[in-house]
Amino acid sequence: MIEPLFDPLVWLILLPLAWATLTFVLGPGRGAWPAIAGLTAQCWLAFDLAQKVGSGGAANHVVGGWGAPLGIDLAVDGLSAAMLLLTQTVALPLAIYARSYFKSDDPAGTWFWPLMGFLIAGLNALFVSADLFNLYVTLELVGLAAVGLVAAGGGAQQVAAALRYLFATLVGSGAYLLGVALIYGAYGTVSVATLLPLVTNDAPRLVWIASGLMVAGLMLKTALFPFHFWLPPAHGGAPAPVSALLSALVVKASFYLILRLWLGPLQAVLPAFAWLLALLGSAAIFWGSWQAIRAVKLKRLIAYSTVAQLGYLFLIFPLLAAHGALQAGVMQIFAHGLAKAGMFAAAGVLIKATGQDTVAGLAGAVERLPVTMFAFGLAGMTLMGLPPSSGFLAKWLIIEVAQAQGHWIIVVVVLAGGLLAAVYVLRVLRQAFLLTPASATLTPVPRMLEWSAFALAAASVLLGLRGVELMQLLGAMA
Amino acid sequence: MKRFSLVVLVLSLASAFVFFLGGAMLELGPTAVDLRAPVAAHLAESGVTHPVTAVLLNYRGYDTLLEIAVLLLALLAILAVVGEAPASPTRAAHPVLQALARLAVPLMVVVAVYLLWAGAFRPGGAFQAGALLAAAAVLLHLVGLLPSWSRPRLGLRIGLAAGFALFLAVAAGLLMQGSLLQYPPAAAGVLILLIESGLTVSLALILAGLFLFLSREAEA
Amino acid sequence: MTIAFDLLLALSLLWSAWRTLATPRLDRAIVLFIIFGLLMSLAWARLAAPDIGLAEAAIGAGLTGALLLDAYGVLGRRQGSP
Amino acid sequence: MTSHELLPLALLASSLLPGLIIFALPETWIGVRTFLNLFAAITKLGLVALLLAGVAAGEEYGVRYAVLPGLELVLKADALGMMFITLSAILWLFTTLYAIGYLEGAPHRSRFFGFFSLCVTATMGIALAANLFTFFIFYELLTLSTFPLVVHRGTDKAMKGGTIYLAYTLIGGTALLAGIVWLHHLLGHTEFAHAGIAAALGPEYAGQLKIIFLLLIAGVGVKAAIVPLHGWLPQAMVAPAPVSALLHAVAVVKAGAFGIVRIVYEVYGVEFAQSLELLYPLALFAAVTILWGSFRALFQDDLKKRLAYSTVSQVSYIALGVALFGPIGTIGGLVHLVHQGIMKITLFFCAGNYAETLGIHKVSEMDGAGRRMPLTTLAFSIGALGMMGAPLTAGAVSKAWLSDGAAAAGMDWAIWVLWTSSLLNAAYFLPVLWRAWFRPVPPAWPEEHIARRGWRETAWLLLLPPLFTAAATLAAGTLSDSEMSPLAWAKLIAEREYVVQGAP
Amino acid sequence: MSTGFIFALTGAILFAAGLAGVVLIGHLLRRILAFNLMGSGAFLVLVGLAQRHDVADPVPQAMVLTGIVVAVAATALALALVRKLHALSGQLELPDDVDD
Repeated sequence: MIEPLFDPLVWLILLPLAWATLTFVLGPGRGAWPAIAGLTAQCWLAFDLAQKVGSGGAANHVVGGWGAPLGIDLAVDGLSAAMLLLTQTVALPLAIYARSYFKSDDPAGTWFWPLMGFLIAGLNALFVSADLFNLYVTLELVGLAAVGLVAAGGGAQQVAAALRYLFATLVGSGAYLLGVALIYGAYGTVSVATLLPLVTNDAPRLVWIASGLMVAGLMLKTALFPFHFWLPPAHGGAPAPVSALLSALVVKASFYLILRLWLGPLQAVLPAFAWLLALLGSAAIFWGSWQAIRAVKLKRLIAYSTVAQLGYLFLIFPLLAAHGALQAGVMQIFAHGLAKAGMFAAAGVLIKATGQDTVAGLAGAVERLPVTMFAFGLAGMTLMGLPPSSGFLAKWLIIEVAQAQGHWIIVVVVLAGGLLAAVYVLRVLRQAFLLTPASATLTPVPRMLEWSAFALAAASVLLGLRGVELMQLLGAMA
Repeated sequence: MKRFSLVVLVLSLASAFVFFLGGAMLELGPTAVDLRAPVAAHLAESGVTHPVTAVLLNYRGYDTLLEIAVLLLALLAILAVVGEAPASPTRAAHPVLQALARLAVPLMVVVAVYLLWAGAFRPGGAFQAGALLAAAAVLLHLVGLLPSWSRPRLGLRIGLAAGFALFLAVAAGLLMQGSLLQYPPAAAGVLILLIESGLTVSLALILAGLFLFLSREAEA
Repeated sequence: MTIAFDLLLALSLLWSAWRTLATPRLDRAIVLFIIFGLLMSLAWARLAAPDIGLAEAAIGAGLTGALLLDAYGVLGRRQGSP
Repeated sequence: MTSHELLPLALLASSLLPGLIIFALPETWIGVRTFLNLFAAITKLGLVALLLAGVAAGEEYGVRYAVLPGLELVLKADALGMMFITLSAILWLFTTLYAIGYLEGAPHRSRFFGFFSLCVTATMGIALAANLFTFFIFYELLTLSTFPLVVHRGTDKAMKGGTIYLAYTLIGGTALLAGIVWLHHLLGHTEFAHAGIAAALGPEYAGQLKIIFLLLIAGVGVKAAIVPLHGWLPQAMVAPAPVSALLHAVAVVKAGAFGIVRIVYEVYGVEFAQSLELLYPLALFAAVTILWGSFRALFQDDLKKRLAYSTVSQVSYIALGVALFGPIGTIGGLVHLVHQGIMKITLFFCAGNYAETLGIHKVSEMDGAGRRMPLTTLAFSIGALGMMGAPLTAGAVSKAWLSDGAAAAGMDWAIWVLWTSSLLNAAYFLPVLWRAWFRPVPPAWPEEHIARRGWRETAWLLLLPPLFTAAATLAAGTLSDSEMSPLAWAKLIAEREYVVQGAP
Repeated sequence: MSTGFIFALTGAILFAAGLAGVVLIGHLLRRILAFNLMGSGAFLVLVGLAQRHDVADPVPQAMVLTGIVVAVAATALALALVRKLHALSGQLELPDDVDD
């Protein structure tokens, strides 16, 4: 049992809330340093927590001292500890990136820091909450922060994208809320721990409807095909650091929640939907990749790649009965989280430097921005699932589990998806390797941008050589 | 034609949904858990006598903490969207209206204070009070006695954040002797009242801000 | 008796909601929405939830309504057909 | 970490670290870069010598590292691997020298040498890999690190070649991965072992094992350019000459051939593979490739394309040797792994020299080249004769053992294949030699870059490497009975492969 | 037929209607209205279903209070975006999303 005062899982929520408020009071465009300091501390906390969970197993924090079902409990196990770890470790480099990305006069940067703070706080709170209604509040926190970040200081297209995103996320959480309402109606509680024994597979029809609503709402928030329509404009149109945060973390949050319900309170009900989700996941892989292959704009391409990569996550649901599927999913979350953050960061550099957001405009990038293109290449490696990247480990794990259960179709989908990813990543690299056109001009970019992008991409590859700890952490499940 | 069939499709889906949902609701038995008993049982330690307030600020106070964060965040997002704009000139309104407003607003303030204080033992509390104050501010704006807000100056920013900051500080401070937001029964009443008064001010400012920051580009 | 009143209230809720979405004139739609909000606070009262009733009246109907009307005032009289 | 664990890692590091440093070097630091390159190449040779001595003495060098629970990176220096390593390490030194001369004054040399070193590292990794998982990792790394070299010139033509190259290799890699995971799922591991590991599974798995074999061989067959998976090789000839030399005469295609050897001998076990009737089809594919490659080479006017098709044909000698059941064929195949490398790299060096010195790219432009560049042409002739299997050359040795192997395995048709191929080789190489030596010198060369100085027909660094490798070709042919010859080493390997199984 | 149940049912209908509205209606202000109806519907279900035996339950009531505040926050943000969009493009409906 951890001494409450020093319980990292509480401070992972309080700290970002604190610096978000502080940076808001500091005023427009200010507060990069408090944010970076806070995130550094959070990284340390997350590692500390991961160690504690790895050794001591799952832990709780009884908010208010009442205990569920009257009060709200915070719970952390291997899965949530892993998600917290990913969130902090991706957010810190992105914060450093954003600091040099937003010039002082950039309207998009005016309120970036407090918005990011609330976003991170919402994510952390979501990962540890063990109360379905409290989860709804955290979902809204994350959603509104994300929309604000997308819209900030943008033009008409960006605002339209933000609106589309807002409606999607609101309808999503609306459906989730109705589901929660029905669950409360059926059982008189929304505490995950209390519900766990109550929900059996002879549950009343209402509970099935509720589960359907909750999962559907979360699918919409996760942009699972065919609910992906809002993602490409939002992730493609936002400023690079925002796109990175959204693609790497925000969509994962709602997926995490589906996984949570699946493994937890609704485990008796949800597996009925397993193959439906896997089917949609496969469709997402093919459709997203195809759109990425056809995309004109660079960030569009990357955004569609996110749609495709999210598809892999849903392939694990039919496999979850066997050991290893969860590991595969989390490895994919990490791989994509790090790689996509790095890729969007790299794209941001390329766009700032070449002054245009098109794949065609990249000719000669390898000559002129070698570090950035190297980062892009490494991230691409992870997305293609080539060794020794973490994406490869994820691919390996999924294929192995699917094979063990004789689900060949999933093996085929995963392998095909890897090749499709290769096509759209190669589209970019191929263009970048071309000789520099004479007309091309290059605005110098701060070194910090290039290197923070590189760090994220490199991390996504290096994790492929160090998967053991993560897998052990996942061993500590509640 | 295509649109029409879409409409038909969606509406039929919706009605089917309602049909099933209603049916499923009907066949519901008694719930396994009933929170009314524990809510009542712990009312004494909760520091307030009004159950809803007890749930809102004690049992599930953590929800409320995050909810205030959402509200502050929404205002923040709005600021980020609309950016800087000059304060709109106060609207000219009929003097009679202004007189009425001058009469109404103090009244509303009084009621708000009462609601805040009453929240401890009967319907009311920070939200209603804050909303009422915000409504007062909106009213003043509509009758042209209060200009819209151009940009959040330091003082205003502090005011907007204070309630949440206070709440956060108390929540964290309580970690000293227990878990997050665990009020010692003796001090619970005072602390809750403290938080609520802080919240009332900030909620009023935020809710008013939702209107006054938006309203300002009305003329712009 | 009370059931009858509840049913009446429920129906008027549904009616105002339906009109809100269906009425061709936007300003009317907004007014109908405010009416809907007030009816909601009545419903809350019937559900023995006076706190929500107050909040709904002040926030749901009052503030939201004000925001919508103000927006309508700015966005001009462009009608959105339902 | 004991020295026995450290040495294999050092072998990788000796090219990886310099490579990474070179990436960071400014374009203009030519001296530092050159020093690093040579220092690395020589260090590696030293390490290889150490390992060779140890392995010959029966020492075990290896290291394991868990990537996931139950999934290990394993490196091990065994006789078979050392053969490939030695070949690559020696040829890397020559190629580096050659590349320094070849790229003098060209742009992006840091990038070039950086990826060049990565390729060598990947090749070493492939040779050291002690299970299919590790093999696959380095196999894909090789694919990735060669792509930038193929497209190095950045022209649209280069892009086309590079794209085709990637398309083939990535799809091949996918098949390989599928096979490996499947096998890993069945066996719980994929460690190489003499006499193979697949035999451990009961007969009920025969069907699955056949499919897996197909997937694996298809995967490595792409790099080994087995017909019909060879399409990328001629396209990839757009790469600069040193790349074509090392990668398409040695590293990439050999990685494929080497993979076939590993899979047949140490995953399935040659006898088990025979019992599953997998060797015969493999032999057939190899035979078809040998003939088809030689046949296509006849019609190539572009010199490098002709050499490329010749490679397609020659690499399958190895596959054929492997597929001939029995130690003699094995020895022939293994020894050809080395011999073909030495001979083919000679030819590519020379082709590069013609292009760099006189701007000659086509066979039809070769008239009189021998008069202008006697030494280069001499080296070229030796390599070409070797390819035909002329006496005293390395090629003769390989072909002798291969045909004996075919006879021993009772596959006489294979002998005919070999002879037909030799005739075809002669048919596409002799005209070149004839033009070079006996046709009159044209009034002007296509474009002369490097003027003649005294007897020195071209730059030192371009001239020496082909002369060395040509000499090696003759040495391997004449001194094949000596202790240190590739043949001796191949025999050692074949003994280890077969003795364990109690065969002859 | 209890009060709670009646309003729970009403809530279900409101939710469905609001959802249909959000999906079908292009005009952004109306969409916001529809979204609010949807929310109110969910709130009614939450309290009504919990009180289907007409015994007040403070827990869902507190939840709804939280929900209402969240809803108004979301509405205000949506309105801000709509006004911005209108100011920038004169549009009151979402343009087709294009990639060029």
